[in-house]
Amino acid sequence: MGEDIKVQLYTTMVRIRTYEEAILREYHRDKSPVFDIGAGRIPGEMHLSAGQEPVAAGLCAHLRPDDAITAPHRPHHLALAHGVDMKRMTAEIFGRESGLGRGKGGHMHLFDPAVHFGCSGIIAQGAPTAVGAALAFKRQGSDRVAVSVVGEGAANQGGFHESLNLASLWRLPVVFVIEDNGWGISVPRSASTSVPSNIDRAAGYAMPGELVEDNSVDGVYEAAGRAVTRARKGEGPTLLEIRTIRLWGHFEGDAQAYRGEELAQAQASDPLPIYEQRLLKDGLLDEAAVAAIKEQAVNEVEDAIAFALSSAEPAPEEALEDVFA
Amino acid sequence: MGEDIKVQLYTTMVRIRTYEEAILREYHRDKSPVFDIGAGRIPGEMHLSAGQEPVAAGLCAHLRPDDAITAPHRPHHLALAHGVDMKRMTAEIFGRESGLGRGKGGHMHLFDPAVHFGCSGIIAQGAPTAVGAALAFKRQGSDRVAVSVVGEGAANQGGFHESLNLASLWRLPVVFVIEDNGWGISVPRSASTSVPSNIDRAAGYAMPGELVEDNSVDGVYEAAGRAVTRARKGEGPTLLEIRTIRLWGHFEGDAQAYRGEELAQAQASDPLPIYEQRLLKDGLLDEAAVAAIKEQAVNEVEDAIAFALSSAEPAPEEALEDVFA
Amino acid sequence: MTVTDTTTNKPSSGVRRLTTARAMVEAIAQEMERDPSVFVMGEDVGAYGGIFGSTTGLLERFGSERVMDTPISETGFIGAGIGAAIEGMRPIVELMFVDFFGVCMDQIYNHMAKIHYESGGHVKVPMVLMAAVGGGYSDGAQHSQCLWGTFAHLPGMKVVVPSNPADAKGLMIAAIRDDNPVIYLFHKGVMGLPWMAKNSRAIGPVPEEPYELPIGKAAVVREGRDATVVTLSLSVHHTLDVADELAAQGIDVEVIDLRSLVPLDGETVLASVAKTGRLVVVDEDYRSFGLSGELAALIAEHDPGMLRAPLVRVAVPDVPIPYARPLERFVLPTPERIKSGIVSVVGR
Amino acid sequence: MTVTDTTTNKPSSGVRRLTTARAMVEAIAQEMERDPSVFVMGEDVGAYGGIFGSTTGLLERFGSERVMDTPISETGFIGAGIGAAIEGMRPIVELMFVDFFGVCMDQIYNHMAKIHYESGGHVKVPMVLMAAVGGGYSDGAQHSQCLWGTFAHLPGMKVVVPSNPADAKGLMIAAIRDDNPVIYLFHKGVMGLPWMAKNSRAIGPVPEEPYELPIGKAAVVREGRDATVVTLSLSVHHTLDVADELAAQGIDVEVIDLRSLVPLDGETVLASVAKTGRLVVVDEDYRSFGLSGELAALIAEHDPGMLRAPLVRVAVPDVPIPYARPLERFVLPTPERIKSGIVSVVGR
Ligand SMILES: Cc1ncc(C[n+]2csc(CCOP(=O)(O)OP(=O)(O)O)c2C)c(N)n1
Ligand SMILES: Cc1ncc(C[n+]2csc(CCOP(=O)(O)OP(=O)(O)O)c2C)c(N)n1
Ligand SMILES: [Mg+2]
Ligand SMILES: [Mg+2]
Repeated sequence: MGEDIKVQLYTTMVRIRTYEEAILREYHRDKSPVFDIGAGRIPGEMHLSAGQEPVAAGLCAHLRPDDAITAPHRPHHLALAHGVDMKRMTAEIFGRESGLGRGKGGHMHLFDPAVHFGCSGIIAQGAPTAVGAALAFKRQGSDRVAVSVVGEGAANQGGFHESLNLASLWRLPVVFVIEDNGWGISVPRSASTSVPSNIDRAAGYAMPGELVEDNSVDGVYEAAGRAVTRARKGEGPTLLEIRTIRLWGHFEGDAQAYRGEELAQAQASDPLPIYEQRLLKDGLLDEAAVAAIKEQAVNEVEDAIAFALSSAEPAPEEALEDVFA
Repeated sequence: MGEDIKVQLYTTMVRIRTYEEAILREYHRDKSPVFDIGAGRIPGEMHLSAGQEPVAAGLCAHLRPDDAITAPHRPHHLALAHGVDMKRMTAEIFGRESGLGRGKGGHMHLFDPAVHFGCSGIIAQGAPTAVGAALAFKRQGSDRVAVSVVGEGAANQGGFHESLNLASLWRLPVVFVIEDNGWGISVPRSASTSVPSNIDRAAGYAMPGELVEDNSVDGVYEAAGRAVTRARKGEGPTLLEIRTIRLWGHFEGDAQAYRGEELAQAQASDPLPIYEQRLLKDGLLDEAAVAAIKEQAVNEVEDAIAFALSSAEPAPEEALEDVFA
Repeated sequence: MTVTDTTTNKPSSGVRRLTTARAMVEAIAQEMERDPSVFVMGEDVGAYGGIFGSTTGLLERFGSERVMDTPISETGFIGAGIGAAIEGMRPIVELMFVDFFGVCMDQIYNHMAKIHYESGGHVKVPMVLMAAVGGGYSDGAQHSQCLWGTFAHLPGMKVVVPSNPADAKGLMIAAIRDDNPVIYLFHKGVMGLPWMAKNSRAIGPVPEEPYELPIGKAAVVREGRDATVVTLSLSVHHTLDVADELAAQGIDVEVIDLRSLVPLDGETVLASVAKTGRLVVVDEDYRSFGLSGELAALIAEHDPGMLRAPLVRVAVPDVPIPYARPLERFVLPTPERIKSGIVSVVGR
Repeated sequence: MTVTDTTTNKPSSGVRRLTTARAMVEAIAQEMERDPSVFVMGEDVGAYGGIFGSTTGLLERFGSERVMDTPISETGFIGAGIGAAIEGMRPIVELMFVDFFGVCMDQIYNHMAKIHYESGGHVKVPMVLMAAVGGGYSDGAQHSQCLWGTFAHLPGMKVVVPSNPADAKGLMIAAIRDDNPVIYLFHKGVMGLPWMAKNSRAIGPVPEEPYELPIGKAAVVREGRDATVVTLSLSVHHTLDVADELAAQGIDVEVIDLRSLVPLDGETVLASVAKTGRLVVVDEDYRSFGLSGELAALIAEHDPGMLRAPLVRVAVPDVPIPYARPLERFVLPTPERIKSGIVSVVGR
């Protein structure tokens, strides 16, 4: 694993975190003193990915823009790491005409065909779509790969299992990634999953499974590299589980009373400062480089927000368009 | 395993086979020379269980009438072995007023609350119901057990996996039985299932799995005994897979062109004559006893058919009843 | 998003007022006290108290054996509810958003709703399946639907849709006691949630003792001569607001809150339309092949001449619910759309 | 249950006649020849040839890469169809019986039907989802439904329902070429299967060359003055038989075969009812909250005065489909029920 890569992974993580912090700020901006989910510049549910940056950064470093990825309801980190246009994505989140979905989708429904990115607010239901993308890639004779990312809660949804079986049976180029942040809203893994890790399920589909236990981006990078390579070589699917953390609430507004002690622990293991310290210590970065990376991220993110805010809202009647092609 | 039990298992298998042969006869009776699925005394799809008697006999020998069982679209062997009233079941299959469902259900929808038997024509969808019955039994403080039986094709349906996970998580008294007859209609196991045996999936739900490879009723009896005992003792669910054979078509009218060689092999391994020979050789039965058992079965079955035929058809307007309690 | 205590208040009059969410919880709790076979199951119904507050406080009161958090396995746990109901329990199962019905519909419509019939009436499935419905807060195409027409089209389940706290309590108790499967759909906008724009009628007087409201009886919530508006759920409140406004302009609107789609109280609708001769259906579900059509057929079968003006439908115009606020407002039955619907039906 | 060769025959006139099943297969095969991105996927579509003959012979001709048997994982493989469609393929996916929609509805209505909209039109999902519908041969409550109303209620998918061989071919080709998701529902009773009671019109002339029938145009299959019957699928044939019979009694019936529910050809219906003033809807789906309601609303919105007699609905009376023959016949729209519906609407 080269030094450049580490800086690149760090940069991606900073970019994601900077984005999520900005969206957090914009989301709550017009929602105080009283939190009203439907109010403000960004209305609706908002699932942010702070703490899960290592998954997106480590995974997407191996993907090409022509590889497909289906993300879950918590999609921003994956979208950004896979190269979704930040401006148009932000405009979508702000519900603007210039958004990826011309304001029709919203934050759970980001589609960018340029990089074959999609997501869904329905748990685990992106997995079959990734299988289908992989089927198309195989039939088309390409070496493109499809990735399905879901949470550990989602791994108990039947459609996920069907997808694992299909991908294995048809030896498709799919990488299944489970972001195990320990929670499905308020339900801890122990109350949702009958095995210690979903990797225990890989054998049930005759596919390799690999667990990354420490939410380290290097660990994700290496495991994902093996999985993507297998897929690209036509050797079939892999199941990866990454033990990660949900730094914030399930969605914004979630008081998280159910979390107790674990919340402080999670916050203490924020992967971003940990990785930053590592790279500083290893001499791959110095304070100036860190500052520059952060500044660049802030600029890009604030530009994207400015772009969104300067874009027009869709005209109401446009609601009637795009039902059929 | 006692000698009495073996004779009892044999008797159950004979009773089932006799029944299926009689239904086969009655089903085709008015469907020749031209096969019309909707014609005759017994119209509709007909999925018969010949060859799978060892599963029902070996399993149900451990069940009490207050244990619940959910069967799939191929339910007769399980219904009979679990003690469903043969007369009323037959009347249902003939669409009569005296049937279990007053003619509303038909052969895929046999419900006998007296022995907590139910079935469904939708693949794998009996599994969740069995989990729920087990949940009720546990909450009610009883030692009753619930059994879910599905085919190996059904084991690739998402709801089946959800059920395994729930039962394990909640440590419920469920026995999951997969009747692996090698075929889901025309699709062989190799084209539906990414692992050599579904038992490879048990570990994915932290439950014991046991494979009975030879379609022997003794093997089923012993494995099922262990599973039912575990469940009854509150030690949680078990997954059993029985390699069995489908002697006839998927449903009646299926020409089975897709089966090729395998069909003759299957017919050569009919479990009934094999077991009969064994018991004769071991001296547990003699020819007279065999004849008596068969005669009794024939009498019971023909009585049931006579009962059905002598029962009235439901009045048409009864179609409007029983939607709501 | 926890319902706080500010949602209960006793105004000086002494009448106790609850939010719809609290009224539902009270109904469930009273039935759980009365009948040990009643239990609750669903995603985040325990410590979280239900994403929309429908089970808040129940875990603390009844423990985790009777208030069970589930994995995200709707086919599994709704099926488990059916199995438990068959074996003597009375489960209340929550499907968090009705929009998720697609991952578990087989259990709902092929099993929950049909087993009683297929068994010739010998097996009962006494179960409540509750789910949140509705939009208006930019939750997008997969979290904003009503879909009651979908359930009402398929036989074997009752479909109950309360609009206010008192109805919510009485209908919940009736649903729990009913020997049939009941789909109970509560609109997020009538729950009185502290974190969502509140409707003024989302909090209201609720009797303390348990009581049943018969399933299948619509309520004439406002009498009027000039036009009948048949509606349900959150739209009842928008319609009442609009009716007040129009009264000032001399338009006298009768408003019917259906309260259930199955059974459908056709008599109450017909009696009203016989009087007014004009019908507006306000329906937050998709427009076509749904409630508004069924009401049109009810009238056309009875006497097409009853309608002295063309039917007006104020519904979601057969598009997925869009995210951006101006788009979503355009497709929802807002007060503005209801108003212009009524104005056009009375022809003034 | 294999379709045999007796189902193709060239009568002396030289016009080639096919069963509906063969017409569908021919359409699929011609499109597969033309466009390498078209492929077929589903349970038993390969060696078996489709339980209802909708894919017979395709495996032999195109191989197992383009005619794929699947596990019994409808969510998985329908979702895979969606993913493949997004990535440039044109899948034809078979759901064996429409009755199974409940195990995969989320993929159908929340994904297949909504992705184009959510993406602001940037992502296309050109896919055909075909399924067998209908009863009449005692297959019970879970294998006899039509359910087209369920799909038509939910936005984003076209819903096509052919009634005869020539339409089946033209609509299939149009569906495959359509850039939108199309639900294609074929009634078992119109397929011309050798093992099921045959309808005389299940075999008919079909042009050999590929052709498209525009989706959304109803056909007036019989002109008449006294009453309009709007129907689709197998019921078209029953209705035509009844119409012939009634003609002898001096009742002149106009029969409309809708051919698709989405888009719904309201113009053709309105034009006919404007002429006859009487409407019977014959619908093998459940009666309430479905097609018959939608047609009633169409008229009531346009001009309620068009109907000179009450609407008559001949549909499944909101009960699950029972198994026993007398029960099933009682709930299906049989010729007898259609006849008495028409007689009552014309008031003779
Ligand atoms: C089928 C379905 N069921 C339930 C939900 C509601 N829901 C949204 S997110 C969520 C928890 C998901 O947990 P997990 O998969 O672990 O992802 P995380 O939120 O932790 O990233 C639930 C239950 C849904 N969106 N879809
Ligand atoms: C959800 C669903 N999909 C498809 C079917 C159609 N179908 C009925 S039986 C069957 C094959 C079942 O195979 P298996 O589970 O192995 O049971 P077997 O018939 O071999 O006993 C199929 C595909 C169905 N009934 N339900
Ligand atoms: Mg999680
Ligand atoms: Mg099988």
